[in-house]
Amino acid sequence: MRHTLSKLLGPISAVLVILTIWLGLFVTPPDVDQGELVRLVYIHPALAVEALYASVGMAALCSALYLWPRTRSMRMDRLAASAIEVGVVFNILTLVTGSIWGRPTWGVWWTWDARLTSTALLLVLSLGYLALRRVPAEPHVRARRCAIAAIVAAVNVPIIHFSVVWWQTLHQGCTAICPGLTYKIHGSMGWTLLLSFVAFTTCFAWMVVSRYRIDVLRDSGHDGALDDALEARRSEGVPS
Amino acid sequence: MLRDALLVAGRDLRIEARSKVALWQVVPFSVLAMILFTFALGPNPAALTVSAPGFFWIALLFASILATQRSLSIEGSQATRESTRLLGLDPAGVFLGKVGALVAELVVIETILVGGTVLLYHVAFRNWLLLVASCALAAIGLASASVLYGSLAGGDRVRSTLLPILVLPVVAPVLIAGSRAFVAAIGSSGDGGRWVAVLAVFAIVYSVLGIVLYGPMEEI
Amino acid sequence: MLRDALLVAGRDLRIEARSKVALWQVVPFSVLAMILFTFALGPNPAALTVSAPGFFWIALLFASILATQRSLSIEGSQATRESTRLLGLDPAGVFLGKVGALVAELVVIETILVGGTVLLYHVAFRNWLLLVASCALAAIGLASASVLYGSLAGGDRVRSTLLPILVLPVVAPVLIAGSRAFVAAIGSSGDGGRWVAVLAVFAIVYSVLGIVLYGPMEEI
Amino acid sequence: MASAIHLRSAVALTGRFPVLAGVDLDLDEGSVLVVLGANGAGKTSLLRLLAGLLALQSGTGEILGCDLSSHSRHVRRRVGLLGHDVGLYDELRPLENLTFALRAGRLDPALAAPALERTGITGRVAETPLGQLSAGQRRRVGLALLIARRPRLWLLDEPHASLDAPTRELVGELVEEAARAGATVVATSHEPELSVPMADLVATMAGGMIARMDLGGRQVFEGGD
Amino acid sequence: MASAIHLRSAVALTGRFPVLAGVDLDLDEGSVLVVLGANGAGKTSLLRLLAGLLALQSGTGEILGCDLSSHSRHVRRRVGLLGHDVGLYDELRPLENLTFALRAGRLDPALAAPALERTGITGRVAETPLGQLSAGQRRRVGLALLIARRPRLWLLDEPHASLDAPTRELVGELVEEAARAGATVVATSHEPELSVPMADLVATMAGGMIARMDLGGRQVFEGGD
Ligand code: HEM
Ligand SMILES: Nc1ncnc2c1ncn2[C@@H]1O[C@H](COP(=O)(O)OP(=O)(O)OP(=O)(O)O)[C@@H](O)[C@H]1O
Ligand SMILES: Nc1ncnc2c1ncn2[C@@H]1O[C@H](COP(=O)(O)OP(=O)(O)OP(=O)(O)O)[C@@H](O)[C@H]1O
Ligand SMILES: [Mg+2]
Ligand SMILES: [Mg+2]
Repeated sequence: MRHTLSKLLGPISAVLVILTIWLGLFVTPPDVDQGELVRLVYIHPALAVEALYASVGMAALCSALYLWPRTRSMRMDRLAASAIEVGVVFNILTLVTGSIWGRPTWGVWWTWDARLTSTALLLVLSLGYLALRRVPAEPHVRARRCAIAAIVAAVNVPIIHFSVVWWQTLHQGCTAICPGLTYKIHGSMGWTLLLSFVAFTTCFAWMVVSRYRIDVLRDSGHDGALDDALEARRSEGVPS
Repeated sequence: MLRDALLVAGRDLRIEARSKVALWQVVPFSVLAMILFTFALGPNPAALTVSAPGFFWIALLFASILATQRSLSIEGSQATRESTRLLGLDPAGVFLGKVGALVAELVVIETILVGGTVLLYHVAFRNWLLLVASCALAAIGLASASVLYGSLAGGDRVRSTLLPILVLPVVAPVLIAGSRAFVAAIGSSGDGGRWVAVLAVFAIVYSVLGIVLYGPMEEI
Repeated sequence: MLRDALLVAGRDLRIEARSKVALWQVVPFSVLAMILFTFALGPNPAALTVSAPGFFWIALLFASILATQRSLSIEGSQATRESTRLLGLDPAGVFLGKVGALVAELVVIETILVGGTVLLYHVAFRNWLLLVASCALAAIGLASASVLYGSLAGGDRVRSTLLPILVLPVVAPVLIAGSRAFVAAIGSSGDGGRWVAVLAVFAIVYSVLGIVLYGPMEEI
Repeated sequence: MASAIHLRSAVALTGRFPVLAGVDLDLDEGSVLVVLGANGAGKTSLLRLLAGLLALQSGTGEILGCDLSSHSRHVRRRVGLLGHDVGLYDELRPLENLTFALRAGRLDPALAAPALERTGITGRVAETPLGQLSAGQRRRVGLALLIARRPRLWLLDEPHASLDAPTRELVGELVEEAARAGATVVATSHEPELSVPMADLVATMAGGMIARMDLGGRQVFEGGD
Repeated sequence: MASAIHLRSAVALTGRFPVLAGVDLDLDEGSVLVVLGANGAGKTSLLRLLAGLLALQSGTGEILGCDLSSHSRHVRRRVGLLGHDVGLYDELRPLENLTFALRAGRLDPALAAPALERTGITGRVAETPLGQLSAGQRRRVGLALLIARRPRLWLLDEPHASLDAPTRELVGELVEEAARAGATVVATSHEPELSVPMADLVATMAGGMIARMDLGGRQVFEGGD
């Protein structure tokens, strides 16, 4: 059952995304003051939310579950890793789409708006996690370390967010607009916006699942490989 | 737990007292960093006084990273880490002990940096209470976060490069809150209390996280 | 000498290719540093653009220190250093080799930092030639100085804290000249050539110093 | 006698490599096991597994009644390990090192001095930071720590290596004493002529497994009288 | 025969401590010297002095015709040292390590493979980064490097330590070969029964000096036939 579901996830998300794009590009009207650019609203926010909340939240959850002795299993470790990895992709996409949006709207690629800054910080945080994963260590040790790192990162996200928001809003001479509140949403736009969130969430889920799958396959390949390795190791004893 | 903490703190401080690394290397570094920043801005005093608080805190951040490097390299080699684990110390105690020792060193560094800010950047602090409070809380927060995260980074060789990228994003809030609190302490704005609160939250969150998570980390 | 240099550079780059430390740890760090600096200033574009050049160079300095840490920790343990000395490599060659490998890494970091400055700090470079020249020369100068001084700093454990305080004062000129050259490259002042000259002198002096002094340093 | 070590088809990995490929081992408390085997056979890995420093990938393990996978911390507290590299603090003097370790284990720090005395770490050497001592002197300090801690399970990785003649004999005595006092000893060795006489059992490892078990000199000797 | 080692009242310090307190030593090329002595007697320090890694505080020293104080670089290039800790690169594989060392010494990299072959570093082990090898395997690689480099002066610090039986015999063969080929060998040891037979001369160190000199097994043997 779970299998078939995760199998369906791919096609579903594909369809939804395509639908979103179609609606976004051809059905919904351009915005009065933002023009065609507004169509980015069907991609960017959804991406951003996945990057910010979905990935970190999921990673933290799985990590906590890993550290909890009852639910400890390599599955959780893998899931957390996949979540962060996909999250990095979404994060970068958020930055890119955001910048593309920002260039015409703000006249700059980047501004020190609170949200932008915390997104960037989160990206570095996730990169740190991935760097930690690369440090060679025994599987359990690495899983534990990374679980802790992920939890710390998750706890840190709100702290960063609020401090950055206050820092930014409290500081004079900040020119950055708070995006999203600048225009009213027409009916069709509302639906499409909603759809976009659903679409990218499924997309995110699908990517995580398949990333996880790849990992499992690799390691199950390695389980097969483990038996071979055990054989090889044992045969080292036999004097040749 | 507490006696283990004292034991570990004692060990770290004794080793520091013998090698004087923090004193002879980390402190000069932090002062040096402050000077470099002035170079970066180029010669205009106005800009300097504006960004003085920020520079203080960046210098502190980098200095704290060096201090952590050193404090963790006490159990740098794999063999040392393992045999320390065989001693059956309470992980929470180990964490608190290392944090304690590190806080002590950071406080020294902060004092000198404050002096530096006053002398080099011509900053006059009005609200000293605010200053002291934020420094103290920041020291605790920085120490906890770095020890917790730094211990993840494994052996000396890896850590020297991995630690900064791991810890710096985590302690970014300290930088922000700290500099804002300083701006308040200098007197140009009045919302210092709120930023001290941020620092306090940070300190509490990470010391608790450390006490809780250090155990699992010690396991294999 | 040259074939020794190539040999050593090959070894260092292979080890880097295997461990990818520079890629995964140093590069993110440099970007991170840029973000942190803006926190110091607060998000006020005007001030930012003014001090952007300086920040670029400070970030580069710190990044180069991390890169050096890593590059030197290849001969981290006393035993490794000694047995490497027993191989009868030409010291000048060893120096050039390590510098070469380090320069390669630094250039990558610089490229990314330049990108960062343009995107994050909204700096528009007019004079790209100036930019490239100063970056290249700075890379050589930084690498030479850090390798020369870093090798003085001894084993891993000591170095991680000793290196910064040794190297930073030495490379302060790079910071100054570099930032001035950038200011020129941005176009707000016209004396870029002079600062590039400073960088060139620095690079030459320290590579020569290294080639000359690395031998005696290897002696006991 | 109670069982000190109980391993069933224990597999352990470092990275992806199975350093231990299914080890079965049973040892009673108070007995001495010597582990022989070629380089890379898995001796050190076995000791690290027994010390709770290496995770059990599959199979079961019980040390001094504690399960290896679930209670590794209890295991670690009860064992003493003398590895290829004694993991002590280079900056601290031998005495300071031992005192710290004893305090950590809630033992009497006064035990440190006599232990060092016994391994001949006295006078100037006792005053020198560990990092500056010679290879053999460092191992002696490691040995002294075991004497002072009196763990219930001694894990000795090539205890004779880089020790001089008198200290080599001391190793034999210490093992015998520990065993008589009811502790269990597992020692790897490349010098059968020194190690086998002090053993009840001799295990020969090969390819990450225990290839064969023989009786050691100690057993025979006791059978002798 | 030409003199390989010529030390007169050689004194060497580490920190303020005189690890070598006046060593007199003469050794001809092609002969084998085994150095015995208690822990901390100064054996390792002597080897490091001979390798040009430890500065001569006072006294004179000449190695293979090069003066120790003025030409230590020439000395270093000509000697091969197997220390307590083989200083090779943990990230590189055995073969890569040897190839690098050989290239550095302007020798033929092709010498690496057979040398590793001889010390039994083959198959999977040859493909594993050095840092993950077992203690003995690492020392084998160090040995292989000596085989490949064929230095004129071999300095072996406890060559038998942590090697398994077959490799221990190999050490003896290698020393004999080297000596026959005209190289000079100085080996420290805590295992007289293994080391004395392969020695022309046996020096016993104590307190940073050579306390006594005896003839070794090799000499006697050659006298024998
Ligand atoms: C690099 C530039 C940008 C980044 C990193 C960025 C990042 C983000 C993030 C993280 C969110 C989710 C915030 C949350 O849900 O708490 C978000 C939402 C949003 N962003 Fe951006 N953004 C960027 C540029 C822009 C620009 C230029 C616009 C339009 C002018 C824009 C419009 C929006 C809108 C409409 C939302 C969703 C509604 C909302 O949450 O307020 N963003 N962005
Ligand atoms: N990551 C790895 N990849 C490949 N092989 C590995 C890895 N880690 C360890 N090994 C191998 O596992 C074995 C480790 O065994 P161990 O260190 O226990 O040997 P040992 O019996 O103690 O040998 P020695 O007598 O030399 O001490 C070695 O053969 C080593 O090559
Ligand atoms: N800085 C120092 N301060 C005091 N003593 C020192 C210092 N450095 C070295 N020593 C002493 O010098 C001696 C070093 O001798 P060395 O390492 O050559 O011994 P060794 O003969 O190799 O011993 P082993 O058989 O254990 O290898 C040791 O006794 C050590 O305690
Ligand atoms: Mg071993
Ligand atoms: Mg020695």
